[in-house]
Amino acid sequence: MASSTKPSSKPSSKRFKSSKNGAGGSEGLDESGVAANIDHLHLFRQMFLIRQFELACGENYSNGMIRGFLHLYVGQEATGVGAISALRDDDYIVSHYRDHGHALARGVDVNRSMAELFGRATGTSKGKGGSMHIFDAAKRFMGGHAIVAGQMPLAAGLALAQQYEKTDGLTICFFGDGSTNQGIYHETMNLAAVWKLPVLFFLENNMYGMGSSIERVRAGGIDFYPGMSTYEIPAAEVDGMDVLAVREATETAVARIRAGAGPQFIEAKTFRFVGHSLADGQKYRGQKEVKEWEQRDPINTFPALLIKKGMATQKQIEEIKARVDEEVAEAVEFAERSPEPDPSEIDTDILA
Amino acid sequence: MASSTKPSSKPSSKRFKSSKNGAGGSEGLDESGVAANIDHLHLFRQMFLIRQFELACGENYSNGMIRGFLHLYVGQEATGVGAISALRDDDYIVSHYRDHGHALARGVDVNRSMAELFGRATGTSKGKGGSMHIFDAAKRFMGGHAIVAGQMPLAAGLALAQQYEKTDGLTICFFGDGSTNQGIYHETMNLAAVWKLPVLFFLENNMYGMGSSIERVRAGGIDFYPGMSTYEIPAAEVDGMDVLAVREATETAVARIRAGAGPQFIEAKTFRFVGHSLADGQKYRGQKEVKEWEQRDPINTFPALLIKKGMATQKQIEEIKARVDEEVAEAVEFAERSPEPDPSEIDTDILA
Amino acid sequence: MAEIVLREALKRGLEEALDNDPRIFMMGEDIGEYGGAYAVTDGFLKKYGPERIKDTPISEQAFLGAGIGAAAAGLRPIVEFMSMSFTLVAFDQIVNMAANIRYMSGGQISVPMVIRAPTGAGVQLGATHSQSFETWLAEVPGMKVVCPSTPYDALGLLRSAIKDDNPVFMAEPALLYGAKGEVPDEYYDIEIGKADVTREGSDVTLVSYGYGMRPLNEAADRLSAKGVSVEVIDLRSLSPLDITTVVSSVQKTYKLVVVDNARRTGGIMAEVAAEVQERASEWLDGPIMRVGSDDVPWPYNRGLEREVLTDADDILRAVEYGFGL
Amino acid sequence: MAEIVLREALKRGLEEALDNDPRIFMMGEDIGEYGGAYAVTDGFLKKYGPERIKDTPISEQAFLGAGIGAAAAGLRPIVEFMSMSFTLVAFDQIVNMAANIRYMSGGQISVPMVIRAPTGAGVQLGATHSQSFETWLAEVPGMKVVCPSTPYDALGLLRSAIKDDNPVFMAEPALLYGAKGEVPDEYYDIEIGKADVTREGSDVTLVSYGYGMRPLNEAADRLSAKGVSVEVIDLRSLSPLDITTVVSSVQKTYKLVVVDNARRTGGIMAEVAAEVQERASEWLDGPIMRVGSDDVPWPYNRGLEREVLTDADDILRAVEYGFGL
Ligand SMILES: Cc1ncc(C[n+]2csc(CCOP(=O)(O)OP(=O)(O)O)c2C)c(N)n1
Ligand SMILES: Cc1ncc(C[n+]2csc(CCOP(=O)(O)OP(=O)(O)O)c2C)c(N)n1
Ligand SMILES: [Mg+2]
Ligand SMILES: [Mg+2]
Repeated sequence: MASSTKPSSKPSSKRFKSSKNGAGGSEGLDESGVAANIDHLHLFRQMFLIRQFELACGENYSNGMIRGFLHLYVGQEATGVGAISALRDDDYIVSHYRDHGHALARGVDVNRSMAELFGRATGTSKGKGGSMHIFDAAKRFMGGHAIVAGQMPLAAGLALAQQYEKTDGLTICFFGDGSTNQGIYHETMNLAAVWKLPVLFFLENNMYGMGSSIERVRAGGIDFYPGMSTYEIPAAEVDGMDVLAVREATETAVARIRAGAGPQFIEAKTFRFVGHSLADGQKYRGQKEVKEWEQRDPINTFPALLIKKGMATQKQIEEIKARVDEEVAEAVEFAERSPEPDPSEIDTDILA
Repeated sequence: MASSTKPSSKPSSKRFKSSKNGAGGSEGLDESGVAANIDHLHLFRQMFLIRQFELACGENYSNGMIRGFLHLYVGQEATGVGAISALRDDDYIVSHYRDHGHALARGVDVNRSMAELFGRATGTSKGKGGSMHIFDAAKRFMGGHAIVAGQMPLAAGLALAQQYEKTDGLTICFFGDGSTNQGIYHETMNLAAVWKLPVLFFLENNMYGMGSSIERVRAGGIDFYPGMSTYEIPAAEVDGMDVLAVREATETAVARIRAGAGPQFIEAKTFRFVGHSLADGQKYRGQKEVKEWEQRDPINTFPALLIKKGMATQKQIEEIKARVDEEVAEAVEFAERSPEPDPSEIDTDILA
Repeated sequence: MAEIVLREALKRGLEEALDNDPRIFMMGEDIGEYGGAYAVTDGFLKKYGPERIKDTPISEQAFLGAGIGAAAAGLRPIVEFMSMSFTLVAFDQIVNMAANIRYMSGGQISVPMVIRAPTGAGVQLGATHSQSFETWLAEVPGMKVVCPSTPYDALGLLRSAIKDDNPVFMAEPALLYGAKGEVPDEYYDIEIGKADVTREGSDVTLVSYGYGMRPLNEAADRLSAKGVSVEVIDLRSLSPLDITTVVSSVQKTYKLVVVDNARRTGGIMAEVAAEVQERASEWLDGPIMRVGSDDVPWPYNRGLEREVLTDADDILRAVEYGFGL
Repeated sequence: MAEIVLREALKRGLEEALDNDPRIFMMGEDIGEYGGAYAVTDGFLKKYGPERIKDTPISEQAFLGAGIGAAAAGLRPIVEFMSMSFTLVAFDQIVNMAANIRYMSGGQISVPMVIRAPTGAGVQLGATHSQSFETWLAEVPGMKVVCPSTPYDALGLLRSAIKDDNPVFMAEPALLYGAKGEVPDEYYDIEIGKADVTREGSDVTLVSYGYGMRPLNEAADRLSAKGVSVEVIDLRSLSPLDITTVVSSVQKTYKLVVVDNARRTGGIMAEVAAEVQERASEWLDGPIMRVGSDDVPWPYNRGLEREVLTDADDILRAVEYGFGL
């Protein structure tokens, strides 16, 4: 595990205040000091890594190196990075098909992630899984799942094991607004609540499920967290464009879960700046809406704030960017250079 | 359709007050008059018919005439009778495997219902469906469905057709507390709400799903109606042992639906005095609880109240009981006398 | 007679139906504003309005089930799944409800509904998105299952499916939406339950359906070039299954190879092989050879997926191994 | 060596497992307080406590899926469905998740889980409650499927299933829970993927599994009485499928009848027939005869259901029609 991408192994003892008023989490920066500084730059670094990784994916999809369905995390970086930064190494992470961001935030190897998208033997799933199925069991990154909401009971089950074995580990489960319309979502909520499982349900509400805006497919408006009272699951809303707010909300939920309070729910309001997948012409929404959200792009607002607050210098930011660009270029090269899986791989990994 | 079992074809213009304080619906009787009187006796008649029908089923299960799974409605009569009495003939009714009560309350032929349970050619489904699958399409009684909550989207679809064809008809869907733990329940709630379908979701909360008390399998306690706010579906609770209260609650919901308000939800608190099915030893609950609920048996409390209020005489009640007993005995005889389906029936009714 | 792609043929069939019968409406995920995952319904929302082109939540159980209810009430819904793979989450509704309700009600309820779904592997979507569950659905009494391999068949089968008073599942090979073919301007339809002998021959019979016809036709071409006279049958309908046509062909060629784009084990071609050998064992010159994709979860990698997929070489190998042709 | 019923054999296997491995726990509807729909887990809650005997909500998708997660984390869950028919609502989790996850993760994740469900028709439960979906599950790569016909096999297969590091589906014929048979006191287990030749003979081979063995054994007895020497094979394992044993038998008897308690069309016996004729066509004296229940939804009426079900007469008719025996 490259230390540069390693999430802090313990939840930080520092407390960030939630920053309710717009992007940037200014309140979160009221404390300072070296540790906090490093932490912030690390968060920026991860967000920027994800952004550049995703852009590189887009390019390599266009040129045919990556195929199948490709769902980019562009715009949602603050959410995954903020949330995962509040976890321990022994916590499980479960994601859906829009999983690159979560994998990279966890510290899954950048080269091997890119290689998986290229379908190469060096990929995390040896090229058998593809973009929607990144796994790294050693890092407790449990996939990458392509059936909407199908990953939810997996997360409940991982949490069940953590409870059964009397650890204070937990499982975080990422899912989108659209997936709440799958029955299995509700079954899992109830099961987790009845059994008080140590699971953090993390909704990334990016306002659309493919081409469907929430209002067109859901009764009850765009806020999901109030409905959690039905399951007696404590629920919080957070600004998903504010990495520090997300981190703080996650820390709070995580602390509750470790203390035995059972499942918690966080709804981050966020946005994908790009189409659902690379096949999406976005006919269903106007560019105005996209532009508005782009104003709050964490890749820009967060470093701007750090600089303004004196927590980072422009030079530091530029250095990080340069290093990340290299890293991503290297990952693409690594993937390109990597061998295709041997045909004998077809028959392996089916049965244990 | 025998007029004696015919539900009133229009919702009554009389308004019954909900009777919150115990069984019997005393407040509902504050108005009187001949019409009201006949109505009350008819409701009693239907409840008593169901009770006696179910007891006869039990006997005929023990002696092997009825087989498969048999789920009795004993104790829940006030719920189905009260609700269905508030519907029109052109409204659809959808039920689950505990369907005898709903069928009889609708006026489905008693003889043919019993014959179906006996598996005879004269049965509502020619003996192919059995206890869990009573259908009478002419009466818009759309089954009888044996997969828990599997009937819910059927109801939504019937309502969709009613909406599509711009009628003011509606569909009532009965289901149990346990079925709320099936994902399809939630999918259907949301779909109905988004599309504002004219469907009345009618929960018969009898406190148990098979051997599982609500508290053991559901987060959020024994009340389901509050959670409907998630779907923005108006929801009411009603005493399911009080036939008049159920009728009134249903009338209110029905009026709203016909006025175009979209789906409504009613939760009736009720109880089955018997096991889940005839195979159930009821190890999971004490007889004390059963005895308590039996104190409120609508078959006893409702006629007692009618007599007390001068709305009926003991003699009238006895006459109804005697006639019902005859009718049920006749139904059993009819079923016994009816021929078994011809083996050629195996291959019919598969494709249209 | 114009050459159009399969997607256009479906579009034409759907529009014609929507134009002519007000009871017909469509439901599915992103069929409206988005225009359909495979663009089959592009423009429909504007043309027919939201009452008849219903975008659904991602709730396959509920909207498929609502289709059953609407059909039971006399409407004629056409329900689209975004992928055959997603039918699994609604399998209970399809099998236990759509297909069983008529029997359970003693014939009182009909479900005149068309269910459509893109099927099959080949575009690197991985294990969960590449499956061909039409082979399972074809085993379910109470419903019909069709699968076209050409624009002509797509339109003809769709027309019959829409007219049918039963639930009809139309599996649409995802890789063929862009496939071209001639489609007459005049009305025609294709009877469900009739296989199509697309090439007559006397040495060997090759049978497949849907996307499997691609490698099969290539194999047939290569065999013909070698002087082998090939009879080719496109099943078109998986249920009812037209075994009679296959048996008749075998009585002429004495040799049969069944080919599936789906996995080799189980599925519809096991049924064809089992049934034909039972009905025509005395006519068979050697075994019925079965060719299908490898019995593995679908891999993402392009090379691996191609290797897993049935291709013309596989078919030729089987013909050679089985019959020395 | 005691005679016990199949339910007791399962109970013994489960208790032994719960006693010996703390990672093993059970989940299912009403397996605890109620004692199990078929009383297999009666008394378990008291003995092992609610941590290990988990009564679930009626949420098959969620608890089956939670089993996958727990298994992925290193536990060894045993998940009970109340009926094979209810697996349909969780089919996506079984097929797309339990069976596929190992492949999709490039071998990183294992799912050592046993899924149990009572299967089959015969007790007048009607169309939705009488199905045999083990035949579909047997086609899914990434999982194993077994089905016992005797208490001995039930215990032996269950032991192997519990030891296995893969998802193993154990279909338990509902009609056989009360069936008696000898079970040794000493430990034994039965390798998954090996068929059992339960009777040796030279004239004809009869193959079935699970409840199908009942009519098959009756037919075999009646054939023997007529002087026909019958070889009987109980598949026991539907996936992996032991075709080799069937082929070897056919190389001795030259005649094969495959029998299924499930519907005739599709299913595992189509696979057996297709595969055997392909591997052993030159050994076959006539067609492989396939006997199964009628291809209709299951009717409730007792007489109709019995008529639909495969019985010994059906098998004898097939033997006579196919081979004049
Ligand atoms: C059961 C199922 N139905 C449909 C799909 C196709 N599909 C893939 S992603 C998606 C939209 C999901 O939206 P959301 O949950 O909001 O996540 P987001 O893509 O916005 O991150 C759909 C409909 C699927 N994968 N699985
Ligand atoms: C999907 C599914 N799972 C399990 C069952 C078995 N089952 C039949 S009824 C029942 C209990 C349902 O309880 P509830 O919804 O409260 O209705 P009630 O029986 O109390 O009227 C169960 C578990 C089933 N029929 N379908
Ligand atoms: Mg979304
Ligand atoms: Mg209940």
